[in-house]
Amino acid sequence: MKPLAPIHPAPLPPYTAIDFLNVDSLLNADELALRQRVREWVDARLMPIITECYFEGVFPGELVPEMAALGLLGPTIPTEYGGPGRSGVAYGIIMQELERCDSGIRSFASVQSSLVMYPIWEFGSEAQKREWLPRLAQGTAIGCFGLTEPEFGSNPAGMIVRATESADGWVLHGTKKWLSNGPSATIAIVWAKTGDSDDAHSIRGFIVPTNLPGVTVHRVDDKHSLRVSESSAMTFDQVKLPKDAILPKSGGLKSPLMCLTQARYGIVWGALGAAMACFDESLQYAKQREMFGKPIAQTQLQQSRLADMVTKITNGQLLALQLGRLKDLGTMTPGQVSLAKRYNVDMACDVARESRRLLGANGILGGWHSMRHMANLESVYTYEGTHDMHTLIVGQELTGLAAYR
Amino acid sequence: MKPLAPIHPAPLPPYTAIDFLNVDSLLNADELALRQRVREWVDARLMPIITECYFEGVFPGELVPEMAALGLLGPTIPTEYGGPGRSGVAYGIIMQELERCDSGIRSFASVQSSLVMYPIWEFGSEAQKREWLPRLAQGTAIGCFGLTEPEFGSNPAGMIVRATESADGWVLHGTKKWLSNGPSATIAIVWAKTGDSDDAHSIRGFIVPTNLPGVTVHRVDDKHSLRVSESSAMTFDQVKLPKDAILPKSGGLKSPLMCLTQARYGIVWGALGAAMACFDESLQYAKQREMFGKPIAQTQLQQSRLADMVTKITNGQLLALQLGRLKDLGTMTPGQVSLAKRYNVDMACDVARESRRLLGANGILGGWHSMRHMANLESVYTYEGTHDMHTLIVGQELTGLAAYR
Amino acid sequence: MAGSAEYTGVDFYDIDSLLSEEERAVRDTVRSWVDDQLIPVIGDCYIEGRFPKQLIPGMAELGLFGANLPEEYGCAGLNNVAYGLIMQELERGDSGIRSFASVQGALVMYPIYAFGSDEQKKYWLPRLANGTDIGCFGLTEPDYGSNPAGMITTAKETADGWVLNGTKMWITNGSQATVSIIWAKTGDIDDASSIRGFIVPTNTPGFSGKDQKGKLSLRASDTSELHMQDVHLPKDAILPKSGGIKSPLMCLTQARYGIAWGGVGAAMACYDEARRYAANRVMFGKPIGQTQIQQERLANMLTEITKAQLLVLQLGRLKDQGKATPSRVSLAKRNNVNIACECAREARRLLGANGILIEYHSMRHLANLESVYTYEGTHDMHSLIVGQEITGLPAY
Amino acid sequence: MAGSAEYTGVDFYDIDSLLSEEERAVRDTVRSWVDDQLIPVIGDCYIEGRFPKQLIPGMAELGLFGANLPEEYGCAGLNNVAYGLIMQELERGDSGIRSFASVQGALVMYPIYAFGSDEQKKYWLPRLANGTDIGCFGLTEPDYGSNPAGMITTAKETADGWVLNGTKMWITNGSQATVSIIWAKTGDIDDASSIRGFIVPTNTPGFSGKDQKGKLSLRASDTSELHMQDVHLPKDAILPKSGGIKSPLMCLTQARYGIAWGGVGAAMACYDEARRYAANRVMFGKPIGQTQIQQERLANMLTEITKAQLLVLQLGRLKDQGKATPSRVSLAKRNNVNIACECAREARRLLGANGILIEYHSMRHLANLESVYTYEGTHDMHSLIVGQEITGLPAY
Repeated sequence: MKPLAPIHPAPLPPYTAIDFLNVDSLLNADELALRQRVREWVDARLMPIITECYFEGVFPGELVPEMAALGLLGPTIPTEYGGPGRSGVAYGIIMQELERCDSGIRSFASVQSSLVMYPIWEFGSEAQKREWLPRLAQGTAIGCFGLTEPEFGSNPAGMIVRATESADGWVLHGTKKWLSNGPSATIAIVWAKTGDSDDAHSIRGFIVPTNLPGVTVHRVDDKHSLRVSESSAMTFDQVKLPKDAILPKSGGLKSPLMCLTQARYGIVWGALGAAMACFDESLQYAKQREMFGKPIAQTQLQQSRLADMVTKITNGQLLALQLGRLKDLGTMTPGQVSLAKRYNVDMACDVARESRRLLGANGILGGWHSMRHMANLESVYTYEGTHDMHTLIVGQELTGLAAYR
Repeated sequence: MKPLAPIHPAPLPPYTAIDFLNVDSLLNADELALRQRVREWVDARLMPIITECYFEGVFPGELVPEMAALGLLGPTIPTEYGGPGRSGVAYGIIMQELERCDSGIRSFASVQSSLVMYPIWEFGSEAQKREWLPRLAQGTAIGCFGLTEPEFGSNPAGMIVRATESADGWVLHGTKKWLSNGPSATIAIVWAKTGDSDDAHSIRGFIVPTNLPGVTVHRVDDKHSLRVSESSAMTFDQVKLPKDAILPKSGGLKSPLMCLTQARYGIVWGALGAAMACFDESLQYAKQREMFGKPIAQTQLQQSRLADMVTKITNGQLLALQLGRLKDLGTMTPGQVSLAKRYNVDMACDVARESRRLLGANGILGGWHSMRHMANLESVYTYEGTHDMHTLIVGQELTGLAAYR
Repeated sequence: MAGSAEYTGVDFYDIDSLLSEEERAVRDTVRSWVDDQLIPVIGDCYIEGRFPKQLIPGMAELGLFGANLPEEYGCAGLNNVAYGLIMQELERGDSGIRSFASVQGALVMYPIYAFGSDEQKKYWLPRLANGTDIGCFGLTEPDYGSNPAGMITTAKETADGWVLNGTKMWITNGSQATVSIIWAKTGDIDDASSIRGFIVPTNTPGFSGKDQKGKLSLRASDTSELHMQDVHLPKDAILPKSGGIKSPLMCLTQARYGIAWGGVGAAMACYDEARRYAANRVMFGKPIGQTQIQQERLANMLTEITKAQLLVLQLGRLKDQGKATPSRVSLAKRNNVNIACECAREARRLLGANGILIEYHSMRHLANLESVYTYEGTHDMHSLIVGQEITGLPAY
Repeated sequence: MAGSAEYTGVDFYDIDSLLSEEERAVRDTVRSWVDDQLIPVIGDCYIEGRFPKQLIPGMAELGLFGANLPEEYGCAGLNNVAYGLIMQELERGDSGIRSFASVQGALVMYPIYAFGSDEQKKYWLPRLANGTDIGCFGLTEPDYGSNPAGMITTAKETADGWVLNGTKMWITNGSQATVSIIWAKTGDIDDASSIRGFIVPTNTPGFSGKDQKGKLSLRASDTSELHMQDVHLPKDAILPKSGGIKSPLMCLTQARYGIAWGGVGAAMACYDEARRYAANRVMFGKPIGQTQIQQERLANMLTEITKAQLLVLQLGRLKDQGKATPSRVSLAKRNNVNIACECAREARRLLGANGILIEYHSMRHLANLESVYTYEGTHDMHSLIVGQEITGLPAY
């Protein structure tokens, strides 16, 4: 969009994270300390530039080294592979704080951590792990994830991208869509069928350096949403890959779905951060903004808005934390992740919209954050499994019956 | 309502309590054992008769001794005063299981425990505690709570019932409304102004035996809701009370509001039980009921219903438990209780209605439980602080500004 | 405090100006009949679970049964808007009473009129119009709610007539009806095209009805199960022009049309009660009607009622032009019953604790409307009927 | 894939049959102009944040400015339904374009017509109608959004005219306007009855406008701040018949009326796009339009659009009879913008990931409608205006 004249920042007090039901009492000291560190970094480095980045549609790549230094990339990867080796809850907290600023920033970290480092960690050979995980953790390599195709969104099993085995390796051919981080990516994790076009079991993952001949990245810029995230499509024209490009332990659609489960888990926390940012903004505004001789915070209609928002956020906080504890216990199921992704993102969409509305006319200006979150969250509502798909995943878990078709 | 021909019970498997996010993993063995005991008693003794009781509008008083034996009356009262001395979470679990059957049964226990035994425990003299708490815990005495007046519902501070000090005690005069348990009550805890009619600080609590001259109980039977709960109004015509009828440590509106906070806490858990009962009923029905050659559980619209219900219930479970933990830590605030009462009851109303609708035409028959819960919950939505009042209590806590007026 | 004293309806958008003299007159006549005859007794009837039989002659006298059928058959011969206004006003009183009139008119008289022989019309329509006979409609079966084409009730042709066997469920008026319209398969059990309608006097040997007890909704209306064991009927019991599932569905379209109007009436009753209560109930020193939260409630109700009024009025005009297609009727039934459910619930809540007492009407409507939400095509089925019309694709 | 190829509007209830020949003709003319002129450029304009100035002459030629004002002043002299249909079709394209026309017609031409002298009308109305002059409306101030009576802009009378001082905010067309209607207090700062309207050429010394940058909504429309420092005006700059806050509120009622129609247009655009997409997008081997969840989405949208159409049509007929009271207009503005927001959001979601791309329209409408939800009286303010009408009690 049009570059901005100097933005008038919202004249509000510093961010105070709502915690109506004292959920912090369930976090340990390390988790609270980590959150504080990330929050301060976001306040200092991201908040001042985010609106400008959003309007101009640029990702602040210059901050990646700092993110890496803070251990925000691949937080759960063990130290021996260059990661900080943190818990699932800690990972969630990082996502929450990043998305408090912007969903696009959180998306960058989600993709790098859950969709690139995780599959290498989970399905990769020792050599692949040693080669890539440290560089990805340091941010000297950026990754992207190629699963979705133009005609296969909610139904990745139908993918038509093929990897054909050749004498000296593999030949990759086809088009992938909606790859976040694509334009800056050093490597892409690409999922392709190695067998018949209708054989989903033959789906395998490949590590594809983006500088190989035949790989073309197409930026997607005309977006109403996630404008600081670099979206792209990628075409692979008979791309020759070495034998060891394949992720040896990957096999079938299950493998990429396992990655999505990781990413969705991060979204559960991230959406919470966005909702908390919006709530804080509108609460502070409501207390300051006077109309008819009193703060609008003193009117019943605005208090109803605020009470609904804080209730939804409190629900989201308890959901995310319980899910995180289950993840760290190793009992978290995909259906549980679907329930939480579905609720927290939907909740955040509603909170952002109501917050935007409480801000009145000011709410449409870039200096305020709620409407940017509202627009971003529409993408989050749809990606990593649409709201409706998660409805049917939960429904299937409850009833034992599939209703996708 | 019209006595029933033999009821056709819903041909469904036994109750299975939904726990989608493994919230049980946060409960300890005692809590789980207690819940199991109460659940089995409810299945054995209450479920078989509840529909008949509902239609005939009678409270199953014959079961009170069993409830007492199970320790369901005044669960948090210490053993030295005849109570089981349980935790706040245990108290909540009891309310959840009772309301899984019927809100009216839970209301009976709420009133006895939170609105009668609690104020005697909190504001009573040692003599009053020794005299009444054991009998109330054993169910040999039944209590009711007189705060609301015909013209003063959400605004109890405006009450006009007066207690005038006399040479040898007090003279109580006026009318109270919406006293649950009134018709069976041995005593009423009555709140009255001892000073000027506009002096809310002069509000004190009194223990009033219902057999005193001048006390008249008026049953309220023509109800669409809570038909197994005995509602009543009570008039006090120059009732003479001894000096020691007053609760010595009570003072000001704060005292009855403290009682309401206890009752609301129980409702948070109770509503959850009602919602879980409805969800279980409609889930089982959806799996059994075939239409167009497949179970309706396999249609997208019914799976959406079920996914929405299970999400709301999971939120309610986490809210109730976190609130209970805070209560046992002694940090629970009235605003936190308001948030949870407001959400859980509203949630339960929605779950009951959607469940009723999933049941189709069968859903209006007495043999099914969802519509009875749906009707009951409309009272719960309103009593112990209407939904709107809790909106404004939470709003005031967030903004520091009162918007009642 | 029942809030219906001098009830004057709801008309925020001067919709009266779109009604003819006659339409308004019909509406006002029924409205005062409801005030005088129905409102005073409905509370007791509801609690006691009985239909106010004594009101049938009065309804007949006003010509409320099959009011949109021709005068030559003893009917009022009104247009469909006037007919709709009758349903609106009856349901303002109680959904059970409106259901009674819907069944008599749209599900019994209409099929005789549409599919019957001249003899059948000449004999039955006047007797049903003047209340001498009470009818019921036997289509739904225990296992075939949303899918009536699956019915298993059979009519076997014999030398001298027909023999019916089967069970019908959710039959309004079933226990008090003197005649019933029964739909049965005359051919193979999986041949929906063999479905035909039959006029069955309820005193025919082998025919029995049993009330469904223990309802939490529509308590002022009788709902029954009908059992038919070797019920022998004369040849002329069949509705000659009926054929296939299309015939009973045409009846349902008639009934749904009336329900769409009825929903408006129930919503109006709740809104009216809530508005009066809000103006009189004082809390914190002022009427609760002066608080923002209650004003928003009332504004939402009024908005939904106004839109629902315009919806059924346009549908009625289209019906008089023969353009009220089934999916158009589905859209209005789905919307108007749904908004009525919302208005009843919000009104009940505005009434606070008093809202659960019988002397107030909103919670009775709330309970009734749950049946209306489900019967004559559930809300979800109408979503899919409209959805199919939009997309051309079935998703049942 | 923009989904607007051969756009044919939405009319499930044969509402066309309620429109006159002329009304349909006006509607169809504007509809094809939008298809030919606006749709092809709106995406770029939106992203680049500029108003498509080049379209102004074409709009003027079609007579879209002040279309409901008399022909003697160079206007189209259409009735209010035709005027509403123009707004509907313009907003089907983009809320920013409709806003431009609303401001020119309802907020600049209308006050000159209603409160101006013959000279003012004769001079200004033709120039505004043919687009020679572009107008803006200066009422809102930074601290007086929902409460304009609190304004602090002043107009002091001098020997030879008036001196204006103050700041106005949220002024659509502000930066490109050649003339503005400024509302100011001529008496004490707390005397709302002293509010008068003034015609202020924007090139008058001391008058300056500045665009508000960085909008996330209505990006194809200019929004500005106006600053007035000792702006000297001749005696005849005042609108002689204006007086008190009532005058600007009368203008807002005109604008809100048009917005109520505009909301229908935006909702139709989103529904149309979603319906086409659902029919073409195949997932799991069949169109997503064949799934129950998407059909329910579409059925809900169609229902809300149909009701909103009937609402504004009746409101338009009432307006032509002089019966479109402010609270009736509030009800329609509140409802129609709200349902448009819902339709835009649901359509965006049905479109999946593609829905965030500029080539699709629903998310642009979604963002635009958030401004429309707030301006010309926020949704909440209209709740309280209708609430006051219902209860007779103010709760602001």
